[in-house]
Amino acid sequence: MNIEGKHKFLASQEQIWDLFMDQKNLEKAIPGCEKMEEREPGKYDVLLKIGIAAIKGTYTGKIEVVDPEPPNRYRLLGEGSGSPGFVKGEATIEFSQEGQHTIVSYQGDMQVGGLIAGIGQRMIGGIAKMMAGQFFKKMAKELKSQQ
Amino acid sequence: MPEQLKTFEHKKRNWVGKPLKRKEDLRLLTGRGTFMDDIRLPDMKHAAILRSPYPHAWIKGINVSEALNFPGVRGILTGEDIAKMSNPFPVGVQVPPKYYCCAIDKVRFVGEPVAVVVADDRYVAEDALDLITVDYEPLPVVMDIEEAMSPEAPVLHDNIGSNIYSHRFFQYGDMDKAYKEADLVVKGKFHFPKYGSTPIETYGVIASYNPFSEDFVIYNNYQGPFVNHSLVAIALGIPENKMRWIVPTDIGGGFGTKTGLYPYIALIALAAKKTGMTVKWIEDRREHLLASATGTDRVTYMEAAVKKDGTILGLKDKAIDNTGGYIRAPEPGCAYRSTGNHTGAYQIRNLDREVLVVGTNKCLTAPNRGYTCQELYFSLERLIDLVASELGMDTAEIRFKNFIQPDQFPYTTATGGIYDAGDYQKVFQMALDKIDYKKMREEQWKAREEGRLIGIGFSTVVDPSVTNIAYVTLALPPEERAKGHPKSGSGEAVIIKMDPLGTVHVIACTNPQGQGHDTVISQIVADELGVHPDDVTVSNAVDTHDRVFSITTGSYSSRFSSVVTTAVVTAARRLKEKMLKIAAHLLGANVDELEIQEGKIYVKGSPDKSMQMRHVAGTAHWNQSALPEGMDAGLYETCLYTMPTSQPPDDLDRVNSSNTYGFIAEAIVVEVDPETGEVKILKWASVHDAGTILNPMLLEGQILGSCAHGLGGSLYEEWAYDENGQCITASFQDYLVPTAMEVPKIDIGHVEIPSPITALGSKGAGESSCMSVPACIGNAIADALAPLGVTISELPLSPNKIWHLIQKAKNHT
Amino acid sequence: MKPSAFEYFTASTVAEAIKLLERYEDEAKIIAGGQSLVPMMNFRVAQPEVLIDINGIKELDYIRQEDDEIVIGALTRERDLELSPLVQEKCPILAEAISLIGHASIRTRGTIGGSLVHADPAAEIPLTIYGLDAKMRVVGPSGERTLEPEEFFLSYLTTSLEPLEILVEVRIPVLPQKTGWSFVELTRRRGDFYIVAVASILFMEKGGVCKEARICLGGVGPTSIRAEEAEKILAGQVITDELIEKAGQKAAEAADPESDYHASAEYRRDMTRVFVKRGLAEARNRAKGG
Amino acid sequence: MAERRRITVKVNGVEYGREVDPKRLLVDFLRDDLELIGTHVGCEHGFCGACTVLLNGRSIRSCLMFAVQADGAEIMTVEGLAEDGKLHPLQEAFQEHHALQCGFCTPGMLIVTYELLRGNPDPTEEEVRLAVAGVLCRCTGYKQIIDAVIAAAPKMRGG
Repeated sequence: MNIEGKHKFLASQEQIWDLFMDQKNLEKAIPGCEKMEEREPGKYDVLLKIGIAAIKGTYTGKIEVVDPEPPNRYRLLGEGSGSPGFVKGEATIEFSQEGQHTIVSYQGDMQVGGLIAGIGQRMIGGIAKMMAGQFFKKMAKELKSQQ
Repeated sequence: MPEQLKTFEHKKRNWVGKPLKRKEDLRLLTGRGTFMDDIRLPDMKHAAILRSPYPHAWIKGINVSEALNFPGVRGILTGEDIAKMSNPFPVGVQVPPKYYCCAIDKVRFVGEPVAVVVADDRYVAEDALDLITVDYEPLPVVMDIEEAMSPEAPVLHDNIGSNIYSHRFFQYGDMDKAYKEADLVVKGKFHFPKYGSTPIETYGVIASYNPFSEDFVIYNNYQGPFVNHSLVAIALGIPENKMRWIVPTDIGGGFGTKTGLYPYIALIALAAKKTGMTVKWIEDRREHLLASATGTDRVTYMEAAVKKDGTILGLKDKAIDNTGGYIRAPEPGCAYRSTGNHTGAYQIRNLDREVLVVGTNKCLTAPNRGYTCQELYFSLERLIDLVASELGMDTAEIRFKNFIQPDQFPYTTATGGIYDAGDYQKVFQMALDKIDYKKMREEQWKAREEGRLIGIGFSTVVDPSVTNIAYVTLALPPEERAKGHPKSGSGEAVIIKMDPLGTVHVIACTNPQGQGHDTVISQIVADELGVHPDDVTVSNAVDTHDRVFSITTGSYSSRFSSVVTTAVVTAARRLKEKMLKIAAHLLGANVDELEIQEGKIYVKGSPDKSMQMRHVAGTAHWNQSALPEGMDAGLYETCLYTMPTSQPPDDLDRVNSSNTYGFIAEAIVVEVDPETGEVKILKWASVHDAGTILNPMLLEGQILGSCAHGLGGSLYEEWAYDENGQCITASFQDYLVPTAMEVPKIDIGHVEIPSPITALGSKGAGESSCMSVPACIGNAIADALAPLGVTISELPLSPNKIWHLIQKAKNHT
Repeated sequence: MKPSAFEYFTASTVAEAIKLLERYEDEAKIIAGGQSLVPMMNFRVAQPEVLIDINGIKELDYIRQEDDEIVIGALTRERDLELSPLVQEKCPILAEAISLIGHASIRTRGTIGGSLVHADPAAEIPLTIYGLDAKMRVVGPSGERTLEPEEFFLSYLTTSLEPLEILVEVRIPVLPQKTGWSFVELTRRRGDFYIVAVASILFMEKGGVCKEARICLGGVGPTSIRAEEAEKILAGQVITDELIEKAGQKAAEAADPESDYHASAEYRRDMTRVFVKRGLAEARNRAKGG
Repeated sequence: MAERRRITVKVNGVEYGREVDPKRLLVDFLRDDLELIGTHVGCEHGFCGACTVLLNGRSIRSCLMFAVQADGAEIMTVEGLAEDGKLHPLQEAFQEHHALQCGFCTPGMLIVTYELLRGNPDPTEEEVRLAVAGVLCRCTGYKQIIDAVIAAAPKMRGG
């Protein structure tokens, strides 16, 4: 399943790059992120409690930042598994300056496996998009709080 | 006429042919049926199965300790146990994959069993499943039939080395000659979807094991025993007689899905053996829609060598079936079952076939109502329409042009099928009349001028019944077959007895799922013995310890109305013969002087010399010394009837893959909404030759149900996967079984051309329109969309799919 | 599949329910009709530790008219609304839409409040009330507030209801006589979740002129969508086929669809156009008393 | 482990008092606790309708309700249709018209069509179709069921 989107931040590309490289921010912004520990540089162990309405699932997994090209792009790998099945994703995050704004765009592929995939196909795409949106909103909030 | 065609004379009958109400209904209407889940045994525990969320992965480890300590859990079974306790299931291909009843070290489709929890109740068992952790190492997946054959594709089974389970070439007649004589060659590529039977009752098993006698008792709702009683015994490494199968009187639908080997019989048996408890497992709907069985999806390349006048000289095709992560019995039957009727209703003497059976990371397969005839006829009947449009010929005319003629029966096909009887012209004409064909075409033209898309579709197909198990051996080339033991047969057994007080009792093992066998058996016996159907009790269930059965026994391939009926008639006639001998002896007359009327045996011409049949029965049981010299006491007769036409394949790979061959003419008129792609069925005529009609009400029920099932595969149902191998139709919310709102009115007609090789002239009718409807609807929609330049080569035709086809065509022009 | 274990409490008043919510917070889930929740629990995608059953709150089961509003208790069953003469007369579009939910035996249990709070993007009730100026009364520990659909629905299965709040009532203005309306939907089978649905309302004035139009789109976004640009095309106009055609095209631009197995985003967008067109034509006929 | 609850239900006119675990589905309660096995389970997610029963006079899917929620309710299952050893006219019509084959969906079919005819003694074919559409059947293609219901209507009006 393809996922893509973009978000506009009012800050310089370097600021936004740093924002996205900072584990504390990611920890706050990743939907349902309960715990995030850096195993080695750019490699994190995460515990996610993802809940939409009554649908809740706990996933343990990894997030990995690869091929960083500061301050322009990096690739994000993620995978997690839990009782509802598993999620696995890969996205390229790109940063570009537009006036005082920085555009962060992402494009990637996501897999959802197991229970949810079998019975929830009707909404998976939309909900993935919704959660990406939540992530960027929270990042914007972090940015504000730091400005 | 080939000498195997032992012919029966068919006389007028009292009860056979009447729309008798079913005996079965009284229990089913009042909630007194006995289905699998209704069986409760003392101290029964309940199993739940952990299933793989990955389509293809190594199992690196399983941790069950937390689940084992969960209150109420009685034991857990994993692949490790399975490997120790059982063998892979045998299957008739040259290099069989190692298919165990549970994944050992690798999973190959989403939903494959990985572990079994046995607990005090199903709720607890499912709680415990959540506590088992499995460490998977995901592997690349292969989902596409044709990609599965490419050398780059990930290989599912290392011991095979490729994803090809079975591969053969066949040549019948002289295709080169056909090409030389042909004016043109018309080609098509067709993709038949993966869809299933989804009976409303899912699978179920109850197993118990006695460690001292080492006996298994296994309740299940399988449509056999068929071959699978033996195959499960081999998998469990035990003699057949150490495994008693009992099938409850009622099965909540099967339609083929319950004739595929289901691994759960072995799996739950092993769970019972390991835990030492009686274990019940009832498949839930999600499990069913992930991992039960579907028909094969098939890609077919088919081409016809034709003359300008529409004569089809020959066919060449390459068909690739997909049996998913493994292959199991009765596969690779998918590729060979329809061999004898591969050229359908037409006089086609030349044929080149290539068949392949491949594996992908999808759910496994089993017969689905019409076992691969849907796949065959979707390509053959679509191709006939493509030929017609190439030649600018009417789609009805081209069929008449190529039909086998009434005076050609019995007709031996190029591939070895022996069509017993038929009049295809008459059946098809009735279908045409029912939709008022000429007028319909005029309306279609008018409608087109108004921008409305009306289409008329036909499919005229041979409806084979009573498979001859010989066809499975075609998976091996003749020289290989010669080395092994030949296979053939189609036998079904019944016992008929008359009790000491003169009531008639039939003991059958036909394992029905609602076809009304008990009612029809009593109709037949009533005619044979001159009694009332209510005086005939039929006990029909499977118990491998006390029923007479053979390897072919079961309710599949529409066997009842041809082979079981013949067994019933034969047994009843033997019983009657014995009674007449006794009566002749007691009345001091000759057998040929006697006749039976309303339960009385008379000496012709002297009505005073007579006796009640029940007195004959009484003598046979109560006064055994009065019987003729050397005659056995009592009144019991058994017949295990097999069709003489069930012979092994010959050295040219010709085989009579079925035994009776009915005929179906489907005619459907559709209107496609050009804006939404929705399909509305305006007219539907379904005309059948099922030979002598045994019970018109029951026959109509079989046809209507099969039409709805075929409609599902045409427009609604698909076992769908995403590109990563996830099954995305695991609930009835997304797997779309048609409801009463989707199934339109259907005008059913009958032409009775009796079969000479069955006792009553009846042919099979259970699989029926499921074979013809997908092709017919495909043809109708193709005809409707023809003005837009859209061609139809795949199913199901959802509005979304049709809309995209229309857009694509628009963008081309 | 069978549901996992949960603690079960019944509330017979709203206050009791809120108390229970305060005690268990997000471990708790309220069950009304349960026709969406129980399937999710049976599949074990929902495993609430505590279930608060509000079916005993009789005070929330009513349909009545107050001035020119239809006032509906959150626990009112869909079947009662569908069959209510008051709803059929004063807000027929709601009765029509509800008759298309699942099948009768689902509507027996399903409640209007449950459907709204579940916020399924392919559900009939949330879509219908978008065009009706409906108000949702919600009650929480700190009192009461009233929300309009645009405030109430946030996204897929997500509303602005606070964790301790309960929806208690829906208030819907009575539709004036001669109002044109229609509810049309595209489904695979009767009773399935729709692929696209359109609820149209045409408020008319003298001379067959449309005073104001409401066009609500379902199945083409995280929540239902008001096609406001399309509505403007019709406002103050005598509705012609040309205007309807235009409105359909405009509405399609407002759609924000996703693809799923049954329907691609492109298909959903174009079906938005088609069903707005068809829905408006039907609504116009009704307005004419046709 | 959630505490069990005492509930009382009247099923087919008979009152039952039982202790149930809150998570127990009503259909499992009927089949396993009360041993009324006429009601069947076909999907457990509310789509097939095989488990349909009447709850206080209206049809519901007993797989989408917990037994505890039925406390104090009156339930009718397929076992409640026939009275004093005589088939209900609807059951007779089902047999006359061959409206059942395997019989697995039949309990649900009988309940939804019984509900229909009680509320609407003279339904159109479309109305019958709508009611029947609430239950999935794989055997019959529905026609013979629809015929049976239409034929049963006058008999039910009569008696």
